[in-house]
This record gives sequence, C-alpha cells and structure tokens, in this order.
Amino acid sequence: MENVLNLVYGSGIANISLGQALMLAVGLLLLFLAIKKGFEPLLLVPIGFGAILSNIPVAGLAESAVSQALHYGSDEVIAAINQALGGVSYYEASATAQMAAKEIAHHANYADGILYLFYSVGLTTGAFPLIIFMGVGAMTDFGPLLANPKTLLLGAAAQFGIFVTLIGAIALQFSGQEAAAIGIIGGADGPTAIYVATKLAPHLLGAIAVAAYSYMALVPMIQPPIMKLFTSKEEREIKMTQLRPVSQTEKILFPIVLLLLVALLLPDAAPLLGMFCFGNLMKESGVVDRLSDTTQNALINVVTIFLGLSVGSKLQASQFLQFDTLKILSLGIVAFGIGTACGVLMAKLMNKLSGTPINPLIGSAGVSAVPMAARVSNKVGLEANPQNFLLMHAMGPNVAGVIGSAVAAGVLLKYFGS
Amino acid sequence: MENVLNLVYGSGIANISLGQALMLAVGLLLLFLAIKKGFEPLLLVPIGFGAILSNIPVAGLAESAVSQALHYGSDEVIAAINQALGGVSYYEASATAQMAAKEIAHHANYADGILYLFYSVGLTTGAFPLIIFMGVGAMTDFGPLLANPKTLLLGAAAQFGIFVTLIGAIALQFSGQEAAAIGIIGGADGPTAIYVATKLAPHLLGAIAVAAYSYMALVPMIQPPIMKLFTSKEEREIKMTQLRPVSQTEKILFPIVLLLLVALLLPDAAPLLGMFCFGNLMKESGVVDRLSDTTQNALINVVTIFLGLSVGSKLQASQFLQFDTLKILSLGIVAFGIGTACGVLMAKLMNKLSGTPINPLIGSAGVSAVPMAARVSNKVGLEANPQNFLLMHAMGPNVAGVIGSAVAAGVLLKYFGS
Amino acid sequence: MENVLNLVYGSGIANISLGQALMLAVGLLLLFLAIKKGFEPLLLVPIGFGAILSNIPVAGLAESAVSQALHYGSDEVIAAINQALGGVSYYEASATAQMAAKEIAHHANYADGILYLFYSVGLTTGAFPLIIFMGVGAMTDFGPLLANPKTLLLGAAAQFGIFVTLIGAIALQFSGQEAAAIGIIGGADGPTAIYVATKLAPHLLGAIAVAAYSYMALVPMIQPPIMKLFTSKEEREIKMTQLRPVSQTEKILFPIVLLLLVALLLPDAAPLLGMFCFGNLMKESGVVDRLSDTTQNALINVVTIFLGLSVGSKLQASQFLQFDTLKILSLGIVAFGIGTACGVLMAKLMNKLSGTPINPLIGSAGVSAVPMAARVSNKVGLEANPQNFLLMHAMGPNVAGVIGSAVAAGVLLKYFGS
Amino acid sequence: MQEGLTLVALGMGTVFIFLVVLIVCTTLMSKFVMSYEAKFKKPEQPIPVAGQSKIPDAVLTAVISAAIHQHRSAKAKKGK
Amino acid sequence: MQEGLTLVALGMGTVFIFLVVLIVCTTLMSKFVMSYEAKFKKPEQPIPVAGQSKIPDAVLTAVISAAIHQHRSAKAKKGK
Amino acid sequence: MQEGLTLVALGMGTVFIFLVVLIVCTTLMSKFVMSYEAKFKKPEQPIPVAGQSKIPDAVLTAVISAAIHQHRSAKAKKGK
Ligand code: NA
Ligand code: NA
Ligand code: NA
Repeated sequence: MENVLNLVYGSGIANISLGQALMLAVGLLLLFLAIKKGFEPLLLVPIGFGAILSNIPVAGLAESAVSQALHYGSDEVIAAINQALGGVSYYEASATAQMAAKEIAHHANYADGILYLFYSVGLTTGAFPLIIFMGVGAMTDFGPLLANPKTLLLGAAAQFGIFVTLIGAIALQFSGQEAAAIGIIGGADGPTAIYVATKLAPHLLGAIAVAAYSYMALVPMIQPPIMKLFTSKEEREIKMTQLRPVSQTEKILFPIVLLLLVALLLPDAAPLLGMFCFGNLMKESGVVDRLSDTTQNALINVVTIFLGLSVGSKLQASQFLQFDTLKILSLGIVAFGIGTACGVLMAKLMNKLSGTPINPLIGSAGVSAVPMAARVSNKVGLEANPQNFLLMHAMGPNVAGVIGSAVAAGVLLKYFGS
Repeated sequence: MENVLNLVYGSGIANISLGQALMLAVGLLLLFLAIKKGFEPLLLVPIGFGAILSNIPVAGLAESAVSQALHYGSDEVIAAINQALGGVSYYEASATAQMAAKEIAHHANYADGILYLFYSVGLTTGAFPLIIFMGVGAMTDFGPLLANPKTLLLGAAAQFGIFVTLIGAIALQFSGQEAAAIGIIGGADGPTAIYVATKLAPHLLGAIAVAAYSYMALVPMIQPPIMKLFTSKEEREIKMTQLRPVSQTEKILFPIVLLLLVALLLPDAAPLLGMFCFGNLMKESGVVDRLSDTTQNALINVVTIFLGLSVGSKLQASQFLQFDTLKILSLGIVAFGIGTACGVLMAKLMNKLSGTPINPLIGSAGVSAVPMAARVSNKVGLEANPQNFLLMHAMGPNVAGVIGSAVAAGVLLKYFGS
Repeated sequence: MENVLNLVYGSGIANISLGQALMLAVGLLLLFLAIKKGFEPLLLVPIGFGAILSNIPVAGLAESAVSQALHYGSDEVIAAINQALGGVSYYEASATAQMAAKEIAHHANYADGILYLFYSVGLTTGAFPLIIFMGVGAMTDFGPLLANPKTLLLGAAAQFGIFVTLIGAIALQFSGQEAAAIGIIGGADGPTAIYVATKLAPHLLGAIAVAAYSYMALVPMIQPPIMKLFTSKEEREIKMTQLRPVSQTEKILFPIVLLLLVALLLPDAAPLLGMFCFGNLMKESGVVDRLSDTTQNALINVVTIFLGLSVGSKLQASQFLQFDTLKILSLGIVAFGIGTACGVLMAKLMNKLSGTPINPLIGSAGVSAVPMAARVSNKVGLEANPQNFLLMHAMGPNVAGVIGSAVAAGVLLKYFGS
Repeated sequence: MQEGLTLVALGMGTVFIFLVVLIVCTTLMSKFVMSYEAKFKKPEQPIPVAGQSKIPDAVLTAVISAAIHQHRSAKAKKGK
Repeated sequence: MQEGLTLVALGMGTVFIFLVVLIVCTTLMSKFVMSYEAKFKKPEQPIPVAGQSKIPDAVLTAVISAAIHQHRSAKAKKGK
Repeated sequence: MQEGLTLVALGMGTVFIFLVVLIVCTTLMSKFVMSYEAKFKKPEQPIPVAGQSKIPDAVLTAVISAAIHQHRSAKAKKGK
C-alpha cells in the first residue's frame, strides 16, 4: 500500500509545478512552430523536445546529481550535502567541497540527468557550437563574396544592432556580460549566439537561443517592411552587374587569409573563425572530400541533435519563466530590426559612392541568417522588378554577416570575458 | 637475458588463468553464434570481441588504471595505493582517496584500458543505451499500433514475465536490485535491459546483456512451442480484419501524447521513453529528415559498436564465471517463456471479449524483440493457414512491448533505484 | 581610450613571438604540401591547420585553462596558482594541487582551449589512434597475405629500421622512452606512431607525427633509389606466380587467429592489434555490414579530423622549435631508409631460399605506408618489365608491415612503458 | 515473498494502467485527428511513411534521357 | 551610458576595421592569383564547386549498356 | 650501447618469432579450411570481397523498365 502511495506521490501529476506545466506548453509550442510552421526545424525540434524533457517533474533530466539530491533527496542527504558545501551554493563552493557533495549524491543513488550530461560535455566546453561552426564553414561558398569583396562592408554594418541592443540591455538593468550575450542575438547566427551566451551568461542561454532561432525563422516577416521603409521603388529596381567567375585557388586562399588576419588582429575571435575557416578549407581544398562530406553530414547532424537537446536543458521553468526572458525576446527583435536597417542604409551609401550599381536590398542580408536573409533580398527584389535576380549578389553580404558577427563576438569576449 | 625473461614472464601464456581461457572460449562461441548462426550479430559481434579483449591476460583492456596497478604493479605501488585507499576497496573509498589512488597509478605509468574507458564514458552515464533507444525510436513505425491501439494491452501482458522472474530471482538469493535487473531480461529489449542493469546491478551487466541478446536471437526457437501449447488450431487460423490507414498527423502526435503521459504518470520512465519518443518524432515530423537519417545510421551504428565493446568489458572471467551467471541465464529464459505465454493468453482473452477477431498468435509479439517476434507470429500463423498474413497485425503488439518494458523499467527504477 | 589600447595590446601582432610566426609558416607549409603536393592530405590538412590554430598568439587554443592563466593572467592570478601548486610545475604537482589550480583559473574566466580539449579527450586516453586503427582494420583486405603468408617475414624485416633508429636516438642523447617513440616513425604507420608517442613521449608527439606522415607521403621519392641500389635489373624483372584464391572463411578466421596469438604471446600489442582485428572481423564477417560501413566512413573521418587537430595542438612553437625536432626528422628518414633496405634484402634472401620466385621489390612494401609502398613496388617493377604487375603481391607484405610495426610497438611499450 | 507479490501487483498494475490510459488517449487523439481532417481538408490520402523515392534525380534524368534518346534513334531509324 | 557609447564605437570600429582590412587583403589576393594564373597557365575555367556528378559509375554503366542493348536489338529487328 | 644492442636483438627477435608463429598458424588454418571446404562442400567459389552490387534496386528497376518500355515501343512501331 505504501508502495502504491509512493508511486502516486512520485508521479508527475502530484509534483508538477505551474511553471513546469507552462514550460511543457512552451515546448509544445516550439514543436508546433518547427513542425507545422517550418520555423528552423533542425534546431527548434531538438530544443522544443529538450524543453519538454527538462520540465518533466521529478525526472531531473536536466539536473546534476547534486541538484537532484537537493530537490528530491531525504532530509539527511540534503543536510549532508549542505554541510559538505559549507553553507554556500554549489557554484560558489570550492572544488573539494563540490567533489564531496557529488560523492554524497552518488551514494544516495542520484546520477547526472542525460540532458545535463550533454550540456556539460558539449556546451560548457564550447565544443558543440564550434563543431557546428566548422560544419557551417564546410557548407559555405565564399564565391559570391570573393567576386565582390566590398559587400563585406554590408556584413559589418548589419552588426550595429548588436551593439545598440547591448546598450539597451544595460539600460534595462542587465549586467554587462548579460547585455553582451543578449546583443549577439542581433548577429543572427545560432552557433555564435550560443557560444557567446555559454561563455558570458549561461543562465540566459535558453532565452537567447530561442530568441535567436525564432527570429532567424521570422526573417521573411521581420525584414521586408524595414527594407521597404528605407528604400524607394527605384532603388529596389536597381540591376546589379553579373558577378565575375572566381577561381578555385582564390577560394582555397580565402579561409587562410581570413585566419591569418584573425590571428594577427583579433585572437579572441580565433575559436569561432578558426573552426569556420577550417571547415571551409576542407571543402575548398578538394583533397579531403571524405572529411568534408562527413563534416557536412553525419558530424554536423549528430552535434545539432545534442546541441539542441542541451539548449533545451536550459529551458527549465525556474530559469526561463522570468521577466528577463520577455526583455530578452524584445531586445532580440530590436537588434534584428536595427541590423537590417543598418545593412540597407550602408548599401544605399555604397550605391551612392561606388561606380557599379548596388541594390540596397542586398544590405539586409548582412545580418547573416544564412541563407534565409539572402532569399528575402531576392524576393523583395523580384516584387519590385520581376527580372531582377539578387540571390547571388545577396549571398556575399550574407556570408559576410557570419564573419561580421563572429568578429563582434570576439570583441565582446575580449571586453567582457576576462 | 633478464629482458627476454621479462618478455616471457609478461606473455599471455605465462599469465593466463583458467577463467580467462574459458572466457576466451566464450567470446569465440559468441562470435561463432553471431557470424555463423546469425544470432543478433549487430550486438553479439562487438560483445563477443569485447569479451575476448577483456580476457587477454596482463593487457588490462577492461580495467581501470588503479585496478591494473593493483594487479600488475610492483609491491611498492600496491602498498602505496592501498595506503591511499585507507584499507577499504576502491569503490568504498572516499572521492579524495580515489583521486590519490588514481594519481599513484598514473605516476606508475598505468592508464585506463580502452574498454574500461568506453564503459565509463558511455555506460555508467547511461548515454549509450539512451542514444540507441533514440535511434530505435527513429526506426519505429507506430502505424500498425495506431490502427489498432488495443493491441497495447498485449504489450502490457507480456511484461508479466519480468515480475515473475524478479520473484524467482529473489527466491534464488539475489538482492532486490539484482533481481530487478535480471527480470528485465524478460522485457526482450536490449537497450532497456542494459540501461536498467547499469543502474541497478552493474556487476551483472555482462550476464544480463548476453542473456537478453541470446534469447532475442533464439525467439524463433523459444516461442513457437509455447504459442502452440496455448492455442488451438482454430484459434491460430483466425483471420484479422485489414488495418485502417493511419494519417501522418496521428503518427506525429503519438510520440507527443506518449511523452506527456510519461511526464504526468511515470517520470522514472522518462529517460528511456523520452529519448525513444524524440527519435520517433524526428522521423515522423518529416521536417528534420537529415537528423533522422543520421540517427538511424551513423549515430546508432557508432554507438552500437562502443556499446557492444563496453558490455563485453563486463565479461571478465572474475565477474562472469560465477554460478550466478548460470542462474541468470536460467531465469532469463523463464522470463521469456512466461512473457510469451501471457501475451498469447491475453490475446485469447481479448479475442473472446472483443467484437473484432484477434488471432492469439500476435500476443507473443508483445514481448518486443522487434521485429523477430512479429515475424514468428506471422510464420506460425502461416503454418496454420497459408493465406493468413499476421505480420502487420503483430507489429502493433511488438512495438507496444517496447513501451511496456520501458514502463516496467520505470517502475523498477523507481522502486529499487533510490 | 584605455579600451582601444587594450584591444591593440591584446591583438596578435602586438603579442606574436618569433617562434609563433615561424610556426604559422610551418603550418602554411604543411597545408601547401598537403593541398598542392598531395602529401597525405587527410592527416596533414588537419595537422597543418591545427598547427596554425595552436600558434595564434594570446588565443591559447592549445593550452589548458591553467596554462593560459599563467601566461596571460594578472599578477594575482599567477601568484595564487603558483601558491596552489606549491612551487612545482603543474605536471609535478599533486592531484589536489592541480584541482586547486584549475579552480583558480576557471574563476579568473579561463577555460581549456578547444584543441587542448580534443587532445586530452582523444589522445591522452589513446582513444583516437585506436579508433582509427579499428577503421584501418575495416578497410584492410588480408586476401593477398593469406594467399602467400610467408610474405609476413617481409613485414618483420622492414621493422629493423625502428630498432636501429632507436639506438641512434639514444646515441643522440634522447632518453630511452623518447628514442622508442622516435624509432617507431620507421614503422611507417601513422596511428601506431601517434599511439606510442602519446604513451612514451607526448612532448615529442608533434615532431613525430609530422615526420611519420611526411615520410609516408614521400615514400615514392625515398624508396625507389634504395630499392634499385640493392637489386639487379634481373631481380627486378622476376615475375611472381599468380596468387591463389582465398575463401571467405579464411578471411574471417585470420583476425581471430591473429588476436589469439597476440593474447597469448604479446599482450602489450593488444590495444592496437585488438582494435585492428575487430575492424577487420566486422568487415569480413559479412553480418554487420552497417557497422563496418560506418566504421570505414563517418567514424574514421570524424576521428581523423579531431586526431589531426589534436596532433596539431602539439606543434606549439615552444615545443616544436627545438633542435630535437631536426634530430627527429633526420632519424625518421634514416629509419625509413633502413626499413626499406631490410625489406628488400629479406626478399632477396627469400627468393634465394624459396621454391617459388619472389621479386625483391615487394620487400620494400613491408614498411607498411599502405597502400603507397605497394604502389611504389608495382611502379618500380613496371619500369624494369612493363608486363610485370606486382601490386597484389606487394599488398601482402604491405599489410604485414602494419602487423609488424604494431608488434614492435608492443615490445617497446612493454620495455619502456612501465 | 509477501513483498514479492506486492511488487508483481504493483508493477503489472502500473504497466496495465499506463497502457490503458495510453489506449484511451491514443484513441481520442486519433478520433480528433480524423474528424478534424474530415472536416477541414478533403479526405487525406494516408501519406506514405516518409517513402521518398530512392532514385536520385540525376539518375532518373539519365535514365529518362537515355530512354528518350533510344526512342528517338529507334524512330529515326524506322523513319528512314 | 558613457561606457556604452564607447563600447558601440569600439565594437563597430573593430568590426569595420577588420572587415576593411579583409577587403584589402582579399582584393590583393585575388589580383595576385588572377595575374599569376593569367601568366603561368592558360586562362583557367573557374572550376565548378566540387560538383562531382552524382551518378555512380555502376549506374551509368548500367544505363549505357541498357541503352546500347536497346539500340542493338532495335537495329537487329530493323535489319531483319 | 650494450643495452641498445640487446634491445635490437630482443625487439627484432620478438617481431620475427611472432610473425613466424603467425605464418605457421595461418598456414595451418588455411589448410584446415581448404580441406574442410573440399570435403564438406562443393568447391566453393572464392566469395568476392563483400562486393555487393552498388546499383540500388530502385535504379535497376527503373533501368530495366525503361529498357522494356523502349523495347516494346520499338517493337510496336516496327510492327505497325
Ligand atoms: Na551576423
Ligand atoms: Na518488452
Ligand atoms: Na610498419
């Protein structure tokens, strides 16, 4: 009888908190958006599912052994752990005290939850986002950028949103590190945002990742009105000259040039851009196709699954259901909007100054959100002039935006990191 | 000269124990069964090979650095480690003492064996069986189950063997935790058995895994006599009505419904069924095909290799060559038999009570052992009536059996786990 | 203003040492050799790129958190760590002191560099080279060897270079362990060299791996003059008899026979040859094709990438730009040369003694460097006699060389390992 | 033994209750989906399970163009 | 706020400087490569991006031999 | 130096002994397998090394049906 009661008392219904119920709903919403609305499903399916798993009451899938012992353990276990930690929280305790606390939790038969494990193996180390970035590098074609290198400026301008948002976040009472991690949402690049958030404000990772991927999925709705606001019909009709062909040697040398510049000018961007250039060099060199293929397929897919679940593990009710999350979501969309506008305005300026015509619509692609933002440039261009195909022209600023936000991330990590 | 002697004294022949020689033979037998007889080769080739590797004398492939130092180290090293551990065994020692012992072993140039490493990274954490379960989810089609959901009852009934065997194991002097791990052999599901055994009785993992996979391979020999014993020829000839088509939406919603029920009713089954549902949702959602493909191929294959080797590392002579192993093998087959019988009897009962005819032969598929048990139902059905194709009807209870044994595992982990 | 100065002072240009600049050039040279000259690109692209990443000033990609804190930290952090370590270097400090040092570094916001992480997860454990060896096993066809097993002797003779070089290295003031790791370059087998170097002389890993792969790539230039020096034109024209067909059963049994011999005679070679035989058995058994395919593709590719980057992390200026490196490079090529010569001489001897004719050119393939050395044998043979196809005959000694150097590695690990 | 029997009852009870609840929920879900799809869409063909054709497009194209080529040359020859 | 503005200037400044330097280096690199290739090689076709044909050889062979077979039998029949 | 020579002897000795034993065992194993297969089975063709045809079934079907289609239409046209 007692056993039956144990089972009932240990069931989810008996233990679920309002927050967990809400987060289950949030998880379901993310799955709905990913599956039915096609919002960045490759990330939002694992993140949404991870959110549900992390909020299953009692199961503790996203909690460490110590945290589970403190939540669900007997009074003696809790007292022993607290004594071992010496009255401070686990993260403030010394390494020896942490080790003792872990030992008590393991003896009481608690083990790290599987999502906590994925998170600590792949995210706290930075390995997952960096491997994803390597895979993205192996899938990126710098041809259009090399044919028209001045579009790199568009990828610079569109990062303005990052820094403006950073100031906004500080004004909204976030700490400097938190504000930097929030600003990077405007970089419109998932792995960069996750990497920076993990380093600077891991407690906000859930909200930041959800904001980044959601807004990347919403690019076709967020960007067009802004693009039209800042351009005239004539500007949108501008035809650009055909891109020159780019030789394989240039494509091979570009990631090396970029890497050396990073090494010499901004070493703090070296982890992100280093792995990115490595992936790209594997692809373009043409001598390691089997490595490049695996990087673009099995490896990036596996890491995407575990990255998504790990991010989902940060969508626990206690961390996500904060007023801060609403602020982050609001700041994120502001960052996107400012980035888009600055990209367009820079393109207008370049069109004025440059000899060759530049359609300002390709400026918005500078936020990155590859390849969605470039497709949006193309689509809005076609609305103005059905003969005007901007896609290849927009791919240059689009990949430039990836470099731009990685550089911005380097600056922020330098400034706030240590 | 001394060096030559060292080599000779350090050779395998000079050090092999009778137990190790026997275990080499067991490893060869498993390879023979897997390769020549087709017994579940995907698991038994790695397990068999792992068994051989773990029993190579002196090499210590399945031992930790400390264990190797204690077995093969100089007297001083052994004394130092024993002093560091304070007179108790490694697993009873405190975390600090363990750290000191490791340090001594590393300084004496001992390192963790590669199989020990795979075991501790993948099995003690639970990661390998859970990832395999995700892959199995991504390969499972719940269509037949959705077309005829009441076959879920067959997947429930067939778990009876688990609990009866558990009692039997307790009667044979196993502890409660050990008995639970042994009972789960009757669940006829490899990753579930390995997951539960790792949590409740890791010292029995080798015997339990070998029993589980061997009996799953033997399903075509174990089940038919039992199925015929409990059914009449007329019953075996029963034709079932064609299954209704199932829409994609139902297939997408099913893993979500199952996950939510687990969350609300039995959180202890959440790791297993959560990962299972995640794999299935990736497959059915249709929006993350590249993730689903990798999960079903590269990922599950890689993990299967290392899972098999890790399980093999638990087939060391000292652990496996026990009278307990014989008891486990006997209890395991009893569990299979009872599960099969209960599935068939439940199907007979449902046939009596239900409006639509149910061929009792599909009951035996409720043990799981996907898809072997369903094929056996089909084959025995064809013997009775060459026009009677039961395969699709048996797939429902077959996948229901996976859910059933994961639920049973949740109950056992709840009851014995902490 | 201060911030701007910080950025400038923190840039690579302001911090680069001459050594790092030279190593960037070495990294570029390796990439050039790999991409333009086709030198073993699968390894030298990741190693070369890793070399560049490890020598980016300030970034610390190849350094541990503690090492970074000691290099770039504030005076207080450095003082605190030194105090925690008690005045000795990190590797000499006790485990508790190391833990305290790590804690201080983490609190000061330093984290392990990503290449350091790959190195410590994959190389110090031995996992990466062993998994690669499993993959190589899964790609090896022992058919030609089984058709003519006495060619195993050629794979033995060609290991002579290993031991001669070892003596040379000791004469050049290397320690015994270092000399053994250097000698193994003559084994002409990448994973074996890396595995042994990691165990015996990790500080020399960079130079040893670069030497091993460079000389393997140079086999077509190193071997032919030596081969011609030791053979007459008539000998080079010798035609060999057609190899007999080999049954699948023999191919399945061979890895098992080899494994059992290792187990009984030389357990120290068990990690390398065990994983090798496992890969080969997966391939030949024919019952686990999906595991074998993944091992030969996704798995070996992923591990190759991370192995290469990890090896590159040992090409830091401080470790690589030593006079020792030049000595290692010189000794390595001597080892290759002696191995080649001994293989050829042994083949000449066998031709004299054996009933069936043996072309001495196949002896050079005994160094391993699969399949390059066998192709060289074939090419030199065709020069002497355009009708003489030696390729299949040379594949036997070629794979024998892999076994031979793994056995030699076992002897060295036994002798110098513990 | 007493405890053993309790455990059997508890375990099988939980398994059965869980699966019965799952039957109920699944049935309701299916009913809901079917009535929804009947109402809002034209009766949907059950989508074949992710059975994308395994023939790569390039191959199909090759086959088809080979076929067309055959056809034309056969025709041409006949026409002569 | 003061610090915030500094940060915007610092950050955007760095991003712009870095990308401008990258533009310069990339342009120089491209010029160098193009003049080198114009001088030492016949003007190279831009190599298509690793676009190996996706049709496996075996399939091509099969298609071609099917085609040849057709062709021959069509011919043979005509010849009769 | 003394130790070095010992080491060479020891190392090469072990390598040779090991590989000679391997030759002996492999030869015995092959003999046994061959005599066994000669006795119990009809002389087996050496199984080609895991060389499954690389043409997916679907493609083969497509090729064949294209072929048949050609054949028929060629025939039909001829028949007219
Ligand atoms: Na960006
Ligand atoms: Na089951
Ligand atoms: Na060799």
